[in-house]
Amino acid sequence: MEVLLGITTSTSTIVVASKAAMRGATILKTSDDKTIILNPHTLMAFSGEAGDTLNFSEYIAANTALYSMRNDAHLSPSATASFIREELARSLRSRKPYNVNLLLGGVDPISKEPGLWWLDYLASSARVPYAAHGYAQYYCLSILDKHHHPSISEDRGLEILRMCTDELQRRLPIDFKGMTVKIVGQEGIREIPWDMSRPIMAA
Amino acid sequence: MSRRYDSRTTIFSPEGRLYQVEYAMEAIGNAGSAIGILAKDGVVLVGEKKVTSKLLQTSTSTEKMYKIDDHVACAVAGIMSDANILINTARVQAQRYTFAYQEPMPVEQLVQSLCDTKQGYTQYGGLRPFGVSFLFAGWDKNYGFQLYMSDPSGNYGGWKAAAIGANNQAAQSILKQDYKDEISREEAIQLALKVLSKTMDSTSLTSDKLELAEVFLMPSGNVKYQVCSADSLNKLLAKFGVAQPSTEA
Amino acid sequence: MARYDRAITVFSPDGHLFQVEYALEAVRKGNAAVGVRGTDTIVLGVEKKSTAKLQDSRSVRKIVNLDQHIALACAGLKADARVLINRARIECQSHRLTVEDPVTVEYITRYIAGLQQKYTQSGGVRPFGLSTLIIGFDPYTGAPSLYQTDPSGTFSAWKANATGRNSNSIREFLEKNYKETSGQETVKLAIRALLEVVESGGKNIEIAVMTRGDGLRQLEEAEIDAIVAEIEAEKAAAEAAKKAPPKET
Amino acid sequence: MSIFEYNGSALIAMVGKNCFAIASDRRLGVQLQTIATDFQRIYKVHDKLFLGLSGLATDAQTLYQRLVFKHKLYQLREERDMKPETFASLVSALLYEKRFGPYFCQPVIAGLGDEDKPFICTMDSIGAKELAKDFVVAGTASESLYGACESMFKPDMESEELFETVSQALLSSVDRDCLSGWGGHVYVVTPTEIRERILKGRMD
Repeated sequence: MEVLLGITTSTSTIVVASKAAMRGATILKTSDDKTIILNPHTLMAFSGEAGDTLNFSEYIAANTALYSMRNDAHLSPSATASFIREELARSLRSRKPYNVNLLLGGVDPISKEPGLWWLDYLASSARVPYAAHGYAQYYCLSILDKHHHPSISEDRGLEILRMCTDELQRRLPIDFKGMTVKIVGQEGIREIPWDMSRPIMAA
Repeated sequence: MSRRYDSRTTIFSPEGRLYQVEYAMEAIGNAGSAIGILAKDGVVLVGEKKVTSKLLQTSTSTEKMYKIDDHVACAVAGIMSDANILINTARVQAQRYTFAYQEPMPVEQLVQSLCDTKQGYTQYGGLRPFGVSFLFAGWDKNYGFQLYMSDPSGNYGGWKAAAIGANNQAAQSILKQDYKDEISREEAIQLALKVLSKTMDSTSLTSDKLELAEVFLMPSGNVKYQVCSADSLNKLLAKFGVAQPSTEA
Repeated sequence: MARYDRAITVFSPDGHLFQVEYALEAVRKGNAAVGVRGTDTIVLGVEKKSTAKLQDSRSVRKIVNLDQHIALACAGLKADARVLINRARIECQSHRLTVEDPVTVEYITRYIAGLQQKYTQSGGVRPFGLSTLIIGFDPYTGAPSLYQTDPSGTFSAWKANATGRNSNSIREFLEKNYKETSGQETVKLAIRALLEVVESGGKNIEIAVMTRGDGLRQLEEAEIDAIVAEIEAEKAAAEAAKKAPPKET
Repeated sequence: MSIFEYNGSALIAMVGKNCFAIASDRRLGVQLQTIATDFQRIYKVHDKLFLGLSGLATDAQTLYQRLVFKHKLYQLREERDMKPETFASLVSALLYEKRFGPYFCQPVIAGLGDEDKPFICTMDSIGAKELAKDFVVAGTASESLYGACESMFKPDMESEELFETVSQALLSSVDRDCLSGWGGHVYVVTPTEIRERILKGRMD
């Protein structure tokens, strides 16, 4: 019941993850951050099997940091996506594959173009304008299909995101304890507060 | 006598020098020279072919210039058998990078990874260092056109104009005098041919003793590596007036 | 004749490890490097061989980051350095990954020194021809530190130290003039030490300053020139002051 | 459900007079959920050689990357492009290498060989080649593609007619398959040019 969402706008990529850490029906933590910063213009969100997610993400983060350090240059988001895909694909054919679903959001440091990549635990990768993992797929993709356009402003992106989180609150049978919302913009990555205290009426 | 000639790699001399590496550099001093010049719209590589015999089948492919990947090429001076190994390593390394990142390998990283291989052979790898110097010409999205020079020790550096092989010091000093920033590719070719005509042992500069290659961007934005044909090379030689007729000598 | 110095790194009858000593010789031939520890600032400086006019200065940086909070400068064989730095950088990330904490300066120094030691005792390899200066602020206590390693794999902590060409005269200078300094004063002390053996001017010196929290910053040539000018002015003033009193009396 | 049908796909290659066409759908799904609507399934190997990969998307991507690696090194060493027949053998060898843990992919290869003679071929996931003179199909829509091609194909079509035939066959077939669709991507390759077109069909 973890929620991952990603939306590109004309200038930035918005990456969203639910804050609840769950094990079975129990909520263990209400301030879980399912995102990790890979470099100043790339952010990754992850969901899947508990140990795998963090282990894999930190492995990726360490390798992207090593790349930055060795080459005095950061990997572009598209190169990072390819690198992650390769690592995940190799793991898929190993004795114990990682069970991790990912969204990678970024802004290319040279072309300044925002981008979003969807990767599943099988290491299929696709560059998409908007994406979701988990139950959010069922509730949010249709909203995004209707309202999203590649040229939308960041503010409009956040408006659409509000529609999505409202819908999740309305339809998901459990409380996912709010959302971490991070924006990869032209000037780097920032987190914004996301108020979900407003009661949403069931339809 | 149990002198063990095996299991020895390059070692320090009492003065802290690596003689094997220095001798390898010596070997390159006798090899056919190559010159690389960075222009604002590309990189030019020119090499001197040592034609050893008239009976030698001249192959259609180049002798001193090799394409490493679509966006990088190199010129070689030194022991060709060693160079072949390293060129192959470089090509594989470039493809490994592309395999992982789905984009071309940045030029300096490619040079660096090859130089790390070279360094390995001066410290542990084999029994002697590689007897090859390279000039790498390439383009990447971070730094645009670049020119690098590497030697048997595994050192490398970025250059605007550089020479390797026979008479490289003489060539380097002419380059230092005549190189100007922001020159065009055509001017770079002219300069390279001029330098070669002054430093080459043979008296006449003819197309069968020369190889010329360029790396530049096509209008589509793709990087192009192009080897100059013998015909157009002759035309260039005539145009720049460096084709000294052999009767003059 | 027994060639104890040839079979790689074994003891001679009088207890010398010749290869290690010869490697030290290579370090003594390398560029001078200096490190000075202040209270809130740590400075690394190296002598730069004046880059040839045609060389690209981007590719010849000698002070590098190992991690966000650790920097290294070294004297000796440049190609060896690249390989050693690479290994250290991997260890920094790997350490973060396994224990979720950044390395301490001492830890990474111990790692580098250990690696250097290994190359004095394993079969078929020569030692690294390198001495390194490693600086950083302890990620837990915030204490500044400066370490040095040498080809034998020995490491030690310092308030200020130098290695490479003429390092003895720099060390003497530092012993005489070292004071616990902070901020710009530390930078000045490092540059003054380097000026003992290096020709004056920003193009012969590379300086990197690490401040608590802000990480490493390489000084621009103009900034160094300004500080050098300041130092020279002070020197001149001091000398004038020395000369002046006898004149008056 | 078979693992070959997890992401959904449709691929077709057809021979014309001194030319060939290769086309695919554009959907990437996870079973019934659509993820991307502009997914790339056909790759250019060189100017006269194309490769389409149907089946599990992750394996298609891995396989493509490995093939590029091998083909590029071949190109650099031999200083020439690979012939379609050779490339087909390379793909086959790479697939058979994983005989007991196969890539869940069915490739389609189309190219112009010596004297610009068209070559098309498909193979199963362990590299058993299947050569054809007219057309080859693959993917979750392959049954309906067979039917469509069977009735629409004519020998020796010129490039424009070939494009029309391939496009019609593709669009009518993916409409009968719920796992592939979202328009099509068509390449028509003649000795002198590559024509690439994106088709719009039923976008649902």
